[in-house]
Amino acid sequence: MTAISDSPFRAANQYIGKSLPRPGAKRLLAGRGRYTDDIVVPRMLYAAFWRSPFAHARLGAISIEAAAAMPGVHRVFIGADFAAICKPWVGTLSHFAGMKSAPQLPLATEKVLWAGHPIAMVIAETRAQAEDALEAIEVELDELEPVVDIDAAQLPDSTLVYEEAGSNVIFRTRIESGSTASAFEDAEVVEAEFRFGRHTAVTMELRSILADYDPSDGRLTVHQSTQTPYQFHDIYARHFGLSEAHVRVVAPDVGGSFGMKLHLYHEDMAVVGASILTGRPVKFTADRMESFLTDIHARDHRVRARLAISADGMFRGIEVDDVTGVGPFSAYPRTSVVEGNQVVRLIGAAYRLKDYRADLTVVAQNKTQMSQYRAVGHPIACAVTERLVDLAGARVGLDPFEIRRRNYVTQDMYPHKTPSGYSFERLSLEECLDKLHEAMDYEALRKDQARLREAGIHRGIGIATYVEITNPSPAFYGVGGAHISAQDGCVLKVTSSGGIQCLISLSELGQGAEAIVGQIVAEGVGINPNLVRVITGDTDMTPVGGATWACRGAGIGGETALQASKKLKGRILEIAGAILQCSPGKLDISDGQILDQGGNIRMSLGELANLAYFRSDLLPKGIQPELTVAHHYAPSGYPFAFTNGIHGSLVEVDVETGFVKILKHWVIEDCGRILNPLLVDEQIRGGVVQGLGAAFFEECLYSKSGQLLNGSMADYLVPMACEMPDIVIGHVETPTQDTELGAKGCGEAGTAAASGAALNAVNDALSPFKASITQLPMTPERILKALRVV
Amino acid sequence: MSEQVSITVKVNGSIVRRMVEPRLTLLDFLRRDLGLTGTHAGCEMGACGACLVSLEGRAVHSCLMLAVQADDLSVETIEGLSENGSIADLQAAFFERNALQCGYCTPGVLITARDCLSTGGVPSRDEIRDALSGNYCRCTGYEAIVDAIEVVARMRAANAEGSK
Amino acid sequence: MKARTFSFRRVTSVEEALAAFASCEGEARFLAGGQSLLPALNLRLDAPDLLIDISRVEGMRGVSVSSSGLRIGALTRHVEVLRSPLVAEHASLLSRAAPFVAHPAIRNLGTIGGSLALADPAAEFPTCILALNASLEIAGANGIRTVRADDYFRALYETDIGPGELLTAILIPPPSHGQRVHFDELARRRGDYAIVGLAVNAVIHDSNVKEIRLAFSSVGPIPTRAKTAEAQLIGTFLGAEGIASAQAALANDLSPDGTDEVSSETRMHLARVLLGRSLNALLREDK
Amino acid sequence: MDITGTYRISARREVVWAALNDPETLARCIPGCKELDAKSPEEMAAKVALKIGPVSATFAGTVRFEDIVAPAGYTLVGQGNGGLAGFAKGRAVVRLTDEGTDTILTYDAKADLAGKIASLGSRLIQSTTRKLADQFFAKFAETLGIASAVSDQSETADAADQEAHST
Repeated sequence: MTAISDSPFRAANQYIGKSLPRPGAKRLLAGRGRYTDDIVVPRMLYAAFWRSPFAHARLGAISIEAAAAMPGVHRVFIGADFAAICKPWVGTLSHFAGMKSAPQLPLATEKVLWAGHPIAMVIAETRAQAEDALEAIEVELDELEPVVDIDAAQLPDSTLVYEEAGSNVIFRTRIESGSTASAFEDAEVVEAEFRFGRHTAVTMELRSILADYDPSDGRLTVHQSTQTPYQFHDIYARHFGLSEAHVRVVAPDVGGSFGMKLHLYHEDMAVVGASILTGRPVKFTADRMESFLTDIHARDHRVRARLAISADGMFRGIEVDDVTGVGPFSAYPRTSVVEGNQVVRLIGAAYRLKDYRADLTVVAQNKTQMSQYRAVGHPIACAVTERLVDLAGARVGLDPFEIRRRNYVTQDMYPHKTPSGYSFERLSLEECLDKLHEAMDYEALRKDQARLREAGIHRGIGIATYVEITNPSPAFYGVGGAHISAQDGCVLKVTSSGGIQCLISLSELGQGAEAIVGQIVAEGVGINPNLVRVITGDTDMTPVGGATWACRGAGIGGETALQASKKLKGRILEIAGAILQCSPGKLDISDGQILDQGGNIRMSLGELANLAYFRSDLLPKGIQPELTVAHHYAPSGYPFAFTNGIHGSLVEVDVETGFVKILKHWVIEDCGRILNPLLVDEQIRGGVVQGLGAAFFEECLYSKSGQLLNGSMADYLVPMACEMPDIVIGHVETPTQDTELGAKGCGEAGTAAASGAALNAVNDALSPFKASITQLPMTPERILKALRVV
Repeated sequence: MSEQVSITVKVNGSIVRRMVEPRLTLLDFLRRDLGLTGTHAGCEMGACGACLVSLEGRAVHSCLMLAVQADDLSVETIEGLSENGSIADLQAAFFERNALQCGYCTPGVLITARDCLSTGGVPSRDEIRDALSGNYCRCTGYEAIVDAIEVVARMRAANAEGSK
Repeated sequence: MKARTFSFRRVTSVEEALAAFASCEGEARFLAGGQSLLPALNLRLDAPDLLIDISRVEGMRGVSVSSSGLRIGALTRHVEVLRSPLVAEHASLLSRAAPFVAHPAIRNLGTIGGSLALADPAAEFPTCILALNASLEIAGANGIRTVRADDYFRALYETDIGPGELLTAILIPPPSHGQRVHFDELARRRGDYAIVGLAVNAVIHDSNVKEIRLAFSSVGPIPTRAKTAEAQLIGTFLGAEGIASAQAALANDLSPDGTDEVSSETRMHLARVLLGRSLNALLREDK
Repeated sequence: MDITGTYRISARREVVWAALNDPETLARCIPGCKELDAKSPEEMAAKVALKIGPVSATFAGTVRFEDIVAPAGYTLVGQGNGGLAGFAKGRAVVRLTDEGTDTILTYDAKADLAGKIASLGSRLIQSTTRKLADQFFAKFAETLGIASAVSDQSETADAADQEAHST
């Protein structure tokens, strides 16, 4: 099956589904990437920030005179400077009823809300001089009791992070379907309390922004390491009162993003504001400590959950209570509520279940803001569900594969609606399960495990099913009032020699968006991919669109490119038909040649473009030399696409030290139509490793006074080459029927279930000791505690 | 106290003379003063490997070295190694295997890979992973990088065998 | 993250280095490999007035051997320790420990002298020189003196090196007949600060422990010898029983600090496990 | 986590108590103390330069006496601003009891850091606190004539402190 099923020459032009390397990668391999911090413009100044050392304090006098007089210093700004030109932002959306969040300005004005909150900003000739000047700034801070613990934060006498809210609970919701009370009556019940550590994205490229406001014509140009240029285009225009026509946002090469670079940060607004106020280009690149203190953190949940089962292992109901700490305010413009919302909506989603109840409590704290990061909510929902499933299997004596098989939503049930309200077009749960069983050689693994246990070697095998939300429609953010586009736009131009220029609203973050779009356009038009130039990440050039997040690039952006390319092909054939005096329906394009039905080359695309652009006098009457088309596409069928799959994990637990060696990891995934297997596999692998980081290493540790204790790459442990396993990947393809392309997206599937599978694997290894662990990351100490060794 | 110091460094085969502040790191000297932006800042404390360059033929963190310390020494960056063709096989293997995504760590990873293979022979996958122990990559999951380096090691070994 | 300004001076002899330090009116620091100093400077957690670059001082680099043992110049880089055939032959404990020191690129610039002068409680080489009963050669205004490793480590990041003095070499006594060494550590990831590390230097004949020195890292403010455990082991047959009593004896020797990720109790437990494993490894090698 | 210690001092309790309230004595004993000027009977302005391994920073702040019960003890509260390095706070509950003509001094100290040093220094916070507390009280006891450190400095770690907050 191919996207262009109507072309007899499709075999010659089939690029969708091929493992083609990314054209842009050669540049990066030669050290010729161009990231935001690499960009230098004339008269550019550098910014550095004076940040609060305290988590919660009232702001007193700020003394900046000495700093302003330091060598190289151009200006020193404080909160009031920007308050005058910047409209505050509030991270709430109307579809999260009752949600509250403190309005934010670029620099703190009355209170500081977390350790790292910027208070003053120095603009100087060099970053070093700006940092020199920071040392001359004096700030009076009157410490307030910090809100740190999620339970203490909810007590009636707790200090309030945002006084006007009247409570530290900024959002609460309940989902209820059927009657869990009756489901739990007389049932077998398995339950657990889970804790999920705070993580942060740790992109290799640090956050960086270069704002250049030209007072002579009132134009603002921003180069920014972001995944969503149009979103920032909108924000800068609205909050600084600029006409959108005068704002340009460019995302050059982006060195990793993972959801972290689509949130608005105080420093972004301060840099734009500083450029407006000084009329000079201003650059800020976070250093690594600043990144740990200010990049969004993620996860941070305590979930209590229980599952009711019948004696034959059939699931009857689930009850969930998720409390999540999100930092001092809700992130903008997506809100910090979405993570928890997805947790409570995705728990149990793969299973037949009618009776479901879930409570979500979102709590403000004096910590770094918490919001969307790769696989938003999924790893939590997956780990909770899949741990309960294993516990249920153990309770009724069913193998992990068998209990899942018995309870999965089955092929005859689609379209299927979950008790939390999600609609599944079609999943491939059982097929993935079977494939994983085979890929792991499960029976052999179990035999090995038993044999090695005799020798005192404790291996564990764990599996975890995921269902992943992708390709969000406006139902995700738009309905709540967010200026976050659910559609994408694509403009295709034939160039004068017969190549194609593709301008698309997606953004390239290294995942290969430009590569797959190039493949789609090449196949859609019938031209070699080397002749397609894909351009992304510049609001002065590309059409408006949502860009890259929530695995939407392939599904929405890809479909947009496909339809645009069909439109362009139609246009080309229309002109060719007029020139060749035959019906366009009897012509086709293959490898850049226009062919007739017999396969004879009638003319090349280059010749056609040459005629159109340089010798339009030779075109038949009434034919305009128009070889540019635009197309926009927004999902209008299911509100979301859902992918699914299953992970397997094999670990070895050293029960004396609590250290875990990850021996191997498997993923069977179904992302719908696979556009480029090479890229899909590497997206999955990278995602798995971030999930394994969550399982074993990554955690933002805070002191009781709200200080981040491991704010460096030496102390916050990201998975490295030595600790990570080889990862086996298999595929099932269930294309969505909502689009012609059928792709659903694959960027988050690796992260969604890796930690859940690892959690089950470690617990499997610990089972002979009657020990269990329900806290991530599973550090040596936590494993030793579970084993009651310490 | 911040007098400028004159240094002479051989960078990618060319002699470069500059006046620098003593506090300027080799990383900032390469990026800012020489425009060699292929070398990246990641942590400025020697943890991530994004800033690796080759000093007198050995990988070092350019963030943990002052430009003044490189006086009279020879430095090669990703730009120089690309242009002289010495890592062309590694670059090709990384390209084919898609052993990079965002590309930010990639120059540093290539410098490590070059050192790892400099002694000849075919290292085991564990040895390759060990050599990479100081290189963060947040995108790939490392397996593709190990694959690509392994392929080049085998290819070079086969070529060496063939030329005997 | 950019350093504060400072002056820089490169010296080519020990005398010149000492004189530069003495004549500095503010704070001066010696710069060797810089792999710990540079992060502190970049973070502005240290801000000296003068850096004295000693990395090109003649005679402070390289490994030599004589009847009195092995001499390792303080400026010898970790990678050179790792690859030196002389070190492998005469102080193989260091060769075994060197791969655990950070990552390859750090080992290419970092020096053994720098590691010993900083004396980070989690570092590898300090435990090794303690286990090896090495001496340290320190140059100062009054000439050269040597201090035994046992007397060298004073307190957290504090050694016997006085202000204006310079560590110039490490002197390691010749290996005894029947010497057995072992190095191991438990770190979350390859190259991370160890939760606990152990250097063992023993003389064993027919499984009988004649001499043994056990030096732990990360269990206190300085590299720590487990003297009660050593005493337990000396003169005994190295077997399961002896190992167990040595492990029990650690309670008298170590009182590790807790941190946010590893409690004191866990660290103590892991020290016992590491001791057991290391002694068993010696036992296996002896057979 | 608290750091505790006990010293037997060969001096009468009143003498020890007077020394504990004497800024000059305190200035001699506080590690790295550059300045200590009395602002009131209970509060002094202080400047302290600390070098601990790779970290070297000067803290400007105050030293204060709280919960004074003469001559049985008080709480010594110090806090200092280390500029870009961050903020350091420490408090030590000091108790004096008679034993014959000697005085037994016990202390129970803890530290809290904020800013950069908090984010980078957690690996060694406890060792550092122990070192500074030990240096201070050892020097103090020595000034007055130490008889002996009664026991090794030890820690009492409450479980809640050990487990960093992860929620």
